[in-house]
Amino acid sequence: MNNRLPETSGPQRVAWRTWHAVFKAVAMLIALGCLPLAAARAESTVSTLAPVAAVSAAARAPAPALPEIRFAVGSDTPTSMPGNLARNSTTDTVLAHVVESLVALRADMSIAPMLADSWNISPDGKTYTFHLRKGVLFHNGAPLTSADVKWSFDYFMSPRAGFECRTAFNGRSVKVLAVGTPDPHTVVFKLDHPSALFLTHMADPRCPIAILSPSSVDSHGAWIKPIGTGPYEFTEWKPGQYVLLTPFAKYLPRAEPGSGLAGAKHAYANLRFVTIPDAAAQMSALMSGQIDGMKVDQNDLPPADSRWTVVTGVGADPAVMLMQTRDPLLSDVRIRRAIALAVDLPDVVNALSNGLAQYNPSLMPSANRLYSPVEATGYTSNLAQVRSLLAQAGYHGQTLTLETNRRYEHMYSLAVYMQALLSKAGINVDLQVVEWGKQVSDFRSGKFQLMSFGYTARIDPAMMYGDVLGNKADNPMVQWEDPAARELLRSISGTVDASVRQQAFQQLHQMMIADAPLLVMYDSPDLVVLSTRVHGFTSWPLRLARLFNVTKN
Amino acid sequence: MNLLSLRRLNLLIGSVLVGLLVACALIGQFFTPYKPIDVDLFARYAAPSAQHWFGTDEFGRDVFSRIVAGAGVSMTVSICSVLFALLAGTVIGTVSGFFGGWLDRIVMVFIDALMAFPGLLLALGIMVVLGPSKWGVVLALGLAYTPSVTRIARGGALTLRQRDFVVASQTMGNSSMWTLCRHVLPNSMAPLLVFSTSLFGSALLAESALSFLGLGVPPPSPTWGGMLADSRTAIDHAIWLVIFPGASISLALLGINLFGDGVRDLLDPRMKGVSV
Amino acid sequence: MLSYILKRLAMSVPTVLIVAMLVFGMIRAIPGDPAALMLGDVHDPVLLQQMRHAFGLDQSIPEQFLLWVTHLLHGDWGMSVVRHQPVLDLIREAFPVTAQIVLCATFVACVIAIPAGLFAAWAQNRRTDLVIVFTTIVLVSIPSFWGGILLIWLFGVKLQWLPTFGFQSFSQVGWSSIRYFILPVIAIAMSEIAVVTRMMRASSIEVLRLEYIAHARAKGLSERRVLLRHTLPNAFGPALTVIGLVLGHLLAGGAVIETVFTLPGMGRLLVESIYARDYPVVQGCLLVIALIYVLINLTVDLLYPIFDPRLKL
Amino acid sequence: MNDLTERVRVAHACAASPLLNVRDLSIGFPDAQGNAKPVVQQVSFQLNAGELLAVVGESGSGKTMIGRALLGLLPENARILSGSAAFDGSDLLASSSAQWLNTRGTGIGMVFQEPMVSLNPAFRVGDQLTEALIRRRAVPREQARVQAVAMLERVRVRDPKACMSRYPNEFSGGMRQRILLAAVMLLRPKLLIADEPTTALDCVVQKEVLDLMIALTREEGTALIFISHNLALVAAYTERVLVMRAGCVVESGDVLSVLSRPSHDYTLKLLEALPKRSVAARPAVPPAAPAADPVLEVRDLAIDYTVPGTWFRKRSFRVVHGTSFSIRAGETLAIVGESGSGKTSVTKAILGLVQPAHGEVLLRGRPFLGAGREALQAARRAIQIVFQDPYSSLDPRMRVGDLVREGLRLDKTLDAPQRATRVARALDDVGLADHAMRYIHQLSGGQRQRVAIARALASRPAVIIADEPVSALDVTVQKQILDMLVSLQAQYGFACLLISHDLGVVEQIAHRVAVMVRGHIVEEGTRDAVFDAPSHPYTRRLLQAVPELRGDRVDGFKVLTRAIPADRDPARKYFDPEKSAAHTHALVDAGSGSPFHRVALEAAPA
Repeated sequence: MNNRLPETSGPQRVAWRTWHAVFKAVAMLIALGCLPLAAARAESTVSTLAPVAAVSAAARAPAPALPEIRFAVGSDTPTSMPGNLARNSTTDTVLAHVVESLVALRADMSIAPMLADSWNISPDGKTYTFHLRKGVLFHNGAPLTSADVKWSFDYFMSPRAGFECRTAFNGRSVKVLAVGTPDPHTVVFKLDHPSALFLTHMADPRCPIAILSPSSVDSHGAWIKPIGTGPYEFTEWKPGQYVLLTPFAKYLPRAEPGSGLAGAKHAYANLRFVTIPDAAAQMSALMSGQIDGMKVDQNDLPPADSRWTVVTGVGADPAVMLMQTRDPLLSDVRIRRAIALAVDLPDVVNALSNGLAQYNPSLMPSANRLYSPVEATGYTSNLAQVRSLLAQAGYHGQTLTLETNRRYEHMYSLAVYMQALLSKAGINVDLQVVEWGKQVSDFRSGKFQLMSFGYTARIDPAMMYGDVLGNKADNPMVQWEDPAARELLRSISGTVDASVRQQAFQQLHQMMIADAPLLVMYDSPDLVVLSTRVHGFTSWPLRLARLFNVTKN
Repeated sequence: MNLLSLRRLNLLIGSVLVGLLVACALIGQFFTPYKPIDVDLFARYAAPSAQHWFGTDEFGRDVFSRIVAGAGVSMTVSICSVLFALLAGTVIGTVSGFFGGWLDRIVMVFIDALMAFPGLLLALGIMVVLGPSKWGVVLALGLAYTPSVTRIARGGALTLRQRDFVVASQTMGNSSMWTLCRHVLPNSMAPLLVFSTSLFGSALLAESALSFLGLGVPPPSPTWGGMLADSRTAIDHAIWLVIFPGASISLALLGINLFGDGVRDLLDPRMKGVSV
Repeated sequence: MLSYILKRLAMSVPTVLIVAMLVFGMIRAIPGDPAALMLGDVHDPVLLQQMRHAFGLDQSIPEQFLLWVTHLLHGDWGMSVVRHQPVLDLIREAFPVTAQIVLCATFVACVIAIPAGLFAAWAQNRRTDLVIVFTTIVLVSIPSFWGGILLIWLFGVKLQWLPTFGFQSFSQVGWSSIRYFILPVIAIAMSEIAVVTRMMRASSIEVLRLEYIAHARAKGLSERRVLLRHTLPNAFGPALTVIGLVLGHLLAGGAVIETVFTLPGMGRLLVESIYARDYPVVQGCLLVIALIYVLINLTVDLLYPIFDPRLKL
Repeated sequence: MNDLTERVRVAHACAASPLLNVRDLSIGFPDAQGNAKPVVQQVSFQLNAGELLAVVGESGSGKTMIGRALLGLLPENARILSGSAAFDGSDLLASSSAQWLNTRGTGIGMVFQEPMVSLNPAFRVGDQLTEALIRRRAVPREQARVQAVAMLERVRVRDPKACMSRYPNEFSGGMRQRILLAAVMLLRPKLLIADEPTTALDCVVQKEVLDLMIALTREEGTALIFISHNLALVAAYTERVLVMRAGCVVESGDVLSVLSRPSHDYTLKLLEALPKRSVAARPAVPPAAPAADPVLEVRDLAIDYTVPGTWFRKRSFRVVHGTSFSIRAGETLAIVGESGSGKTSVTKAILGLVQPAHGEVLLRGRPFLGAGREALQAARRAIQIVFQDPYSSLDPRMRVGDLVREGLRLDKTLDAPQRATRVARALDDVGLADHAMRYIHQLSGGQRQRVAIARALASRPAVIIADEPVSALDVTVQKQILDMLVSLQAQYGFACLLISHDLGVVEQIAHRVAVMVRGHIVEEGTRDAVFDAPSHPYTRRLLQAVPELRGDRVDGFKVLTRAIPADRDPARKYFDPEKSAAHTHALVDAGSGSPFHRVALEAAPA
């Protein structure tokens, strides 16, 4: 009989009554709790996903017979002007459907006719005469004439327009002296010296010399919107949400079959490029059928499913392991060759890309038409030779640091494999994972020993070799300082003949394999996930999703 | 099961877990079945088996060895950052609380600013400026926790300043600095020690969170947070990569919290009444 | 009351200013700038210079700071360097996501934690109290991001009840957006419940020892009334401070939780813009976080006298 | 009103059986090994309706436990070991929680000691008053408010209507106890237990509250159990008394007989320990020559306190107005005043802890406050202070020997061995010779105060300031400390400035007395002059408030209120600090014949 505070039996009954009341309140509150709060935020316009209601409403209004293909892009295009300073990959993708240049790139990255049926180059290689196609109309119905070509070129060359690749045409690569228009259907470009890359630069998807109608700008010369000659019109642009392209009825597709950005381009559906910043959000949108396609990289491939397929293709962005040739240890070519021979590279590439990519030791993408078996010959691991090379070089276990980042998973995976396997082969390597911003600044200043890196695609091998070859004193970003190789590259800067260029590239490749300034691993594959309702989509190396010639049932 | 033995049970479980953690941290890496960074191309994503008790990860590395090795890294990072924060916070807090005046106001404004400053940017800034290293994380976490320690030390100093024995020491002619060191600091240690056990737990958590965002102790040295972050992509086909690192973090935290609670009850005068 | 608020805001100006300067200096101290990052491996010094000029990076840091502050005062938060959208739009999109999740989680946590803490204190040192104390210790020990991943695995992957990706706000898909709420709210609420319960239990034990509780009991009031009418208001003060702290921390964007649940909230926006060296966005986010911190502290201090009239404003 | 008469009639009807009959009550706490250590042993007593019983004993005697047991509010781990308590026909100790709910409040009410926390700070006074009425007596809300206002008027609370809507923290200690009393009495309990209701109040306020409590219980016919440690105070108010020591009842009976012929020697010890003026023991004037120049002199000292005002301006208001006094070696000046009268601020100013607004303090004729660090350090060694709270004034981390030695650290004239002997000597002086290695949490309150005094003595100061030195101690311990202080002063001849609100202590050891009200000294003079012939109205009210204990072991003790002679010159306009705006006053000879006796009169406007 103790009457402690309070009675033991009493409190239990009291306790349950209290708990009972509280739980009743809790259950009711949870159900309502979040909603009023969420409702209070109702006005928030989280536009990560184009509002379903709004989309269907817009589609219903003009009630065209055409279906609509919705493609997800990571970030919205900051500008509607091709090749502008502020451009990003979405700009290139969208405008590739709207504007055309005189020439265009095929899938094997060769140059094909587009607005110019044919062109001839003067013997000294300094004059290009283009013969324009007949009957081509701008989106505003005006016919294409040589005056429009001259106007477009002059507009892009004016500093006010902010054209990113202006330097390619006013001196760094080649200088255009004059643009002549002898008659409405011929245009003549005069260059200061012959350049094999003039046409390539003109067709570069990053900053094409797009042929635009002067009505693309207002009276003061300020940019309005692109009035081009492409299969699609630039219909509607809601910044941060989507870009809507509708087919240009009076478009005249070319006769040749479609290849890359060249050939016949048919517009079978409306195109809506929807901005969804978050990769996982894109995936959930695809799963729920709100989008029809998206780009994906090799590390987060979605599980196989009947609702979508993964279209894979060879890429053109070489994944490499750089070696700082000015580093005291790595300046010795024997050490570099030992590193190249220490690891079974094809095996690593296969593990890294889950079998989606092949080992490609050359800076030239395997998809390029000049690619030959010579380019395909790389290094085959040979541990005995590695030991002898290391002995000759007097290597006694010093540690090399291999820099990588976590932002791009494939670079990180490459680094982890190389570090482990090199250490196994007797070359001590330490992994140093830094933040992507710092790795870029280290790359641009050359402050590293080994680095797992990836170059963005260059449309012509000469451009890639141009960026890799050079003198480190005045440009720390170059990797290979062989004067002979630079002289060989400069020798073909003027020649247009494919066989001469191929022969030069083969020689360059063999010199690079011998000097081993860097190890090229593979071209990271181009992967696009598409819903099964979409047909006719093909992959190509330059990572621009081409949605013409594509139907949706 | 009356109260006393239950409270002691908490302390017992706590010290066992903390003991295990410390053992792993100190001597663990010498007894792991595999070297933590050994890559095995042919045993990728292997399920837990006799060979690999906790299975292997994306690169075929043994998860169990990495957890044992990871304990060392996580422990050193947490202990050092807590000590850093304890040292800096106590000195700044006690001095500014005791002397007050404009010094106190300035310190408080900075403390407020640091509290409003997300630890994230601090961590990234330090990590990148100093280069990725354990000590970068220690400095980042230390700085992130200094404000809260300073606040508690300052609070302690403020209340102690009014206590008669501090006033008596001043009226005896002792200098303020002597009074501070001889009387104020020893008496404000107890609450700080109790707070640091809870701080230790959150430091372990923060280190895991940082390496989760790729800012923590850089790979390849294994940390639990890093392993958990990597495991996210393997949810549907290698769940053991998620379970084991997460479980080890939770068990370590559970140990530290139980141990911390036990220590606090010992130090708490009110508990003395119940003579634990 | 108003003068108190104005005084508090005036006092918090130096704090926000210091945060702004710290942020401004630190983000620029980190190697790599947006222009170089956007160019990546392309070597074009002329273009680099053009870009740096366009982003205003070629001026000295103090000049840039003054420029930024003057623009700020005119309400112009600047343009995102990478996304070319006004910073204010980005924040206005990201903040509601974080706010919805965090406020729901805090609400749920309080609704559960406060009665639990109160009851644990009341039934101190008896079976139910020890059960509550042990569960809170276990909950506090489970990292919220591990809890999040396990939730995704259980409900998302295995049972397929809830979506594991993406986030659709209430305004977009109406009530079905609850599906995206449940998992993150549970993950955040788990650790919050533990913290608030422990604090509530400690302060309730403190209050239950005071004489006015004995006095209330001496008046013959029922235990429930003593608990709800006399103990709760006085014990809620300290718990309110803790809730304020936790709320401030989470509203600053639990970057980790948002990464786990791929929520496009403030945390993710901050982390990604730090990685992309998107200076204006980073500065904008951190300014908002500092303001949140100040506002929450102010609200907590304003609410406090309701529970403790001794503190006159 | 008929309800009242009816209740009194019922009370007398059952006079045969007592209202409360406690039989062999024992209460114990489990120690570490789990067996119960008794705190209350075999206590029995009876109480009839409307009767007033006092339970007296020192701290730790178990008196509070009895009160709490009767209401079922024992602490968590306390156990009722045996005994029963019949109240109103049923056994209290066996009641279920439901039975407890209906006896508490309406059957037995309780008033507690600490006024600051006895009312819920988060609720308006009105709500707390009417809460019990509405929930227990189901009185409609409006009528409950009317009854509450009526009760507030009866307990003489100023402006009861406004008071209903204000919060407890806006009231003084005395006012809160009145409100608490009103709250309990509103339920008209049959028995009221008052557990040291006025210990924390000043003596003037204490008298008002006690008078009020007794009057209310008489009117309502409520029985009262008055638990206290102050025998003199209790004797003046109750009819029967129970003296307790270490859990047992050593003596019980009606007050007059217990006082005049105490049967148990503990009661005798208790009575003798109460401070009283024994003319022989303390000469009115100190042995040192009266004309010697004063050791410590305070001239026109004024102190301001600043309070943070709105925005960034600070509001400051004067706490101590121009005060002057001086103390000679071997002499004890006592400053008497209620809490908040500024007496502690004076000591802070003397020690240089607070910057005085104006005025100066001289040690042996030389000012030291503004005279640089060395002068201040030297002065601080010559003036030592003993604080009120023994638990807070000593560093818990240090041993007793180190505590005393710390005082000598800066005294360059002594080398190490001399310091050691000085410390041993000081500890021996206070009777703690063998406690040097102990920590203070191992000592009792009285022993800690001795350590504080030893620390003060060690550096042979010229002046010792004793700020309420014994008010935190039990009566018997108080006596030992005061006697020790007197003998040490005679031995070392230091001047002593005593700060106290307890007139008994002042009467026992002070040579001269200064009465302070709101920062002004209103009366000053030798102890005998001020105690025998008080002239300022405030001093007179102060003396009447404290019942005086007279008599001795031989012919028994009597407690009576002091006989105050009529005011000789009622025409004089005495200076009243509350009302006077001018704050100027002049200390004029009080005309009571003693040379130093002066009183403050309204000064002629300058």
